[in-house]
Amino acid sequence: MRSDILTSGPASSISGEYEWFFWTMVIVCSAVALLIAIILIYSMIRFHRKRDNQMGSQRQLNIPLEVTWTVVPFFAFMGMFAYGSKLYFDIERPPDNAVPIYVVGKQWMWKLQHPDGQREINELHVPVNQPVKLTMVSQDVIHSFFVPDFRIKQDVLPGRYTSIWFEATRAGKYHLFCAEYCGAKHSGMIGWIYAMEPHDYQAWLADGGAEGSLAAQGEKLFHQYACANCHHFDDAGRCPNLRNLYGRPVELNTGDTVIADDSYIRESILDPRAKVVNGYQAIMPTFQGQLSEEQVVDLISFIRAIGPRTGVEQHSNPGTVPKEYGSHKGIAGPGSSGIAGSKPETR
Amino acid sequence: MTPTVSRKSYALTWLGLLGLTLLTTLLGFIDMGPFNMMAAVGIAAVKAALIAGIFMHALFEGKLVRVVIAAGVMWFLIFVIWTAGDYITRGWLPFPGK
Amino acid sequence: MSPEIAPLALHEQFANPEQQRETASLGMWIFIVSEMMLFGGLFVAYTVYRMYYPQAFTEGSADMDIVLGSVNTAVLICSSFTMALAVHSAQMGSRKLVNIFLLATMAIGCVFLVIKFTEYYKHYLDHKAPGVWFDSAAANPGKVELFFVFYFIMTMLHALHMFVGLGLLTFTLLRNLAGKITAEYYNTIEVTGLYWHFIDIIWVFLYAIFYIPGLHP
Amino acid sequence: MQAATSLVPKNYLTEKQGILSWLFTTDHKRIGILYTGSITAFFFLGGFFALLMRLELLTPETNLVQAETYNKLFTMHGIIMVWFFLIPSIPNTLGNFFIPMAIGAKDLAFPKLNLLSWYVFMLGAGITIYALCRGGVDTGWTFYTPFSTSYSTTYVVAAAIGILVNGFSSIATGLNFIVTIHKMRAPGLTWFRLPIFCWSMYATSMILVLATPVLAITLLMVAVERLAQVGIFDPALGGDPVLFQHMFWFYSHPAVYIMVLPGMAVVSEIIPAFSRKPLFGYKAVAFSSIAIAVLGFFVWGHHMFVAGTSVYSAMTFSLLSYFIAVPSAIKVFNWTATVYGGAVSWDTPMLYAVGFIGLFTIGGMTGLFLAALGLDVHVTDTYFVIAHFHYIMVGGTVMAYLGGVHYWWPKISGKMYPEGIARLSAATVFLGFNLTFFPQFILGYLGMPRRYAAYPPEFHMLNVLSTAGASILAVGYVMPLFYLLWSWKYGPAAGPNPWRATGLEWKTESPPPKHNFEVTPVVTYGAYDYEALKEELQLVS
Repeated sequence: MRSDILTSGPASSISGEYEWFFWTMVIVCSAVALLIAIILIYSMIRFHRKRDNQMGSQRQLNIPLEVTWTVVPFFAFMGMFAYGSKLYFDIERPPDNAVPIYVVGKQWMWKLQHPDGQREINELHVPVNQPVKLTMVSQDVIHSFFVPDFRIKQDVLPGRYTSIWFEATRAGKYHLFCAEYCGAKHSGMIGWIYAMEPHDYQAWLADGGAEGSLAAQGEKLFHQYACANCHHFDDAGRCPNLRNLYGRPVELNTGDTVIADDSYIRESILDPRAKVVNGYQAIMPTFQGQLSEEQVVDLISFIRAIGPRTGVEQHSNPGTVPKEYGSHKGIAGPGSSGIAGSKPETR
Repeated sequence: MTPTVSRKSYALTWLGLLGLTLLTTLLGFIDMGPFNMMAAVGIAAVKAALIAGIFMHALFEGKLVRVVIAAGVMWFLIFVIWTAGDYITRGWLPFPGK
Repeated sequence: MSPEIAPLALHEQFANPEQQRETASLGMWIFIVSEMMLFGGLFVAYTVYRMYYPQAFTEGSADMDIVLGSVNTAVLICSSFTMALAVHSAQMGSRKLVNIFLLATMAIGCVFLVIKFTEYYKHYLDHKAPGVWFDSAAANPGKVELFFVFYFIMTMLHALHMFVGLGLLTFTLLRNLAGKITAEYYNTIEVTGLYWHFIDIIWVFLYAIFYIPGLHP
Repeated sequence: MQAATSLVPKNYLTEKQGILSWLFTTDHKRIGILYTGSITAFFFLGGFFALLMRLELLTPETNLVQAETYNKLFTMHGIIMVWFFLIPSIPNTLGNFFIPMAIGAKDLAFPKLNLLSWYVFMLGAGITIYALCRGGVDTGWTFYTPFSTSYSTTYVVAAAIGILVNGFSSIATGLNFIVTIHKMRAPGLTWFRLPIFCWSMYATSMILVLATPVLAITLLMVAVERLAQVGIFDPALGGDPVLFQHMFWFYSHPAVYIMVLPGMAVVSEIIPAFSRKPLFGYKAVAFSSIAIAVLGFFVWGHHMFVAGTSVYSAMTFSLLSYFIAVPSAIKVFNWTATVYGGAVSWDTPMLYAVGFIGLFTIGGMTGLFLAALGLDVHVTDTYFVIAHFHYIMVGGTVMAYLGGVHYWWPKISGKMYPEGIARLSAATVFLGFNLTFFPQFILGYLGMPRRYAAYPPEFHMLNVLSTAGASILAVGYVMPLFYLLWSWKYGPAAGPNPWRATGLEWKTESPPPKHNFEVTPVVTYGAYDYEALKEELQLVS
């Protein structure tokens, strides 16, 4: 990782763009800093005091000069802001064909789950040139998923999903760090990301001891926790029909419409009364404390699997529906990032 | 030392404050949706202005004191607007979880 | 120097009494602004959680006793009124009236605190005090408890300021009895008045955000 | 005894003797010295923790101290340096001492409140030292929840209360300065004749009064959450940890301006004095101090770009963070323009001031990296951020503090410090500082996260360099302690105005009498008007 970033090219799709911006800023800022240093040192030497009672020139105001070194930096900074925001959009916006991987951060280890069942601790094997979207949640304190080579970092919050994506462009073994202080073994909560050529990846997949995809796990839980009793797969039952739900807008009893994405489903499992579907009673009990984060992820994968055949996963904005101000993004507990999780029943 | 405010204006302000308290309470019983909170806080702000202006002589102090009071109110508003602004604008742009 | 014409207590660093009076009231106003930001932090947290859990906060507010709340607000407004009259009497120079109004302000302030603590006790009795004592039949107890957490923190901080205010009032009363407060030099009572009125302003907002939301269904 | 006192000159030091005269003084000069003593002790305590951390980081493994102890080290280093050294360092020492003298007043507006501020500071310090002795805190000086409220098993409540109490001492000082600068200026001293030292101290006091209460209430909520087991910030009980970050950084970003503005204040005094030239663009520098204080309250979100806040709010905070970079740039350009064309002396204060400009420029420019949304994602929470804020705090404020102490030492003690060794210590500090913190920029770019007790072996060499630098820096900091105290006793007497500077404080004797001026001066000239004072200072243009 040390010097090869400059020699063998960027490791992820956005780190190339990142390097350009970073080094341009370094050059521009060093030039200005050097200019100031030169003027300072030159003045210290050239205008060194000869006599003890010597006085300097008394020029103390030059309005045009003041205006220039106010306006010029301002526009330079606006340029930095604009390009910084553009780069941020590229870093934060996952492409639609990204493979969904679920990450659960726990005090001092990372648990990663592939859609087709592989569960890894502190390691992630991904194919090269394939965008990967990580949906992350923490079981205890705030962690932060940080892969320096891919130039990505995202805090992992307890209580709601946050997500980040990357596309490895160069095979290799890259550091994974926890970047938000999380306790005694914060410096031990590290791991590796293996970006592998497709054939290596297939070899790894073959011997990966996956005991059935996440969706299969989810289906087992769906029956084990008696979700099936209420959620029949027809519109007759007392509970909303979950087939073809994933990624679709859902009408709430407050009149707002939210997208049924990961966060909405997780919140509806752990805190059902936060968002009640229009036309249904709020009778679903909370599963907070009974389901672990991994089990919630399995259930979500199951609901995703019985979702629309197209499988196009929409994010928290409906995109198609024109975005009037606040009309359908309920301020109270917005779907994509409301505060989920209420007090466990057993006090 | 002539008193800055006459006893009569104090009495009027006192009655005004009691009246506004009654008004807030009565308005509270009517369900106006989001306007309830706005009305309650709005009337409270009017009462606060009355107390500060008359009881605390803010209207009769120098310009400096009024700037200090305005700064206090503005800084609280900065804090509320930027913090609540973060929560309101979540989900507006197509970034999951942001 | 008989106590009647108390020596003009002009501290050595001031040039004239007018400068000293302005300095004292400016100093207290700046302290009041810092107190506004202190309570401001709590109001911001309350606003954010109210945006997140409107039903839970309305449910919590419905458990509040509106009668005691509004009576308490009226009580505090009356104590503000008597405080204003006390400052007015100091400006007029009638020390006896100042004593009467100061005692009235303190008495009404104590009435407020008594009502306040009966409310706390009532909440404690029906398990609404947050923490270990809290359990509520509400659908989402965690968030209703959050309402009561803010209610207790903000009103107890306000009550603490009331106690400090009562201390200040006692100090002012003693100075008045000692003849230190005259028509020319009445900084002490003016500064105490500013502080006491500010506590009333804070309660006005607390009343608006805690008692009013729960009134309508 | 009577005969002896008539020989000893009457000044604020010899006015009254004995420990009680110091513990119950209301003289702003003595309270300034009391504060100097307290914060110097805390500076070396915090510095000791920093040295232990750098020694631990000498090797990739945790072999000097365990990870838990390392966490407590960086937490206590942070808490002590931020609240018990940096924030009080220039306002409560040099500010207390020189604001009344610079505006020609006898004392601050509320002398008793000033003494109360020192006692409240010591009370807060006592409570925090109690927390330290009972095992220290391991939450980081940022106290992020839910770790600090539900998972940390250390004395978080004691530390939170200690800092809360310390906060009230800051509010008292801020309040005192604002009222003093408004109400107690000498006749003829209009706002635009005030030295920039007072402008920047005024801006600092605005932040002190407006931001510190929010810290107090946030830490109070953390303490309540720990004691009463309620879920204000803990998501398992319905709270939101990101709200804590909003409330904490609403205070803590203005707090970093509380720390750097006084540094700018001192530099704006030293540069004109040692260039024998009025400060270039006086109004621009004055208003940029106020602009920094006001804009400082709009930018706190740039600490939370990856914390999960909305993209809109992140962009707003990034834009406003760039707005606040403009006044800092204006100041740096104006200082440089002041040095150009002056009669520049290379005395120690000037070395520290020029060092400040250089290091503050690097610190400020790396801030531009952190304000850019895209760049921040990679470099936040890494050693890049550590280097950024140490360049501004240590490279900026501490150098300005040392510069200020040397600049006003003749006025405080009446004695001159030894110039030769002072320049040597300034050079050592400059060299040691750069060797400590510049490698950390590279470490941050390469991705070494902050607060790591152990790190991958490829970061080893840069950490060794940084530790080497830290030891040199330590030597550089210890030297002034010795030669300044030595000069207090044995240094040559310094006249009222050894630097021939233009401030009002140089018009009275060194050390000054109790009420600063025999007769309150009348000001008829501008802030750094050498032309008007040419004869008085026997200067030849």
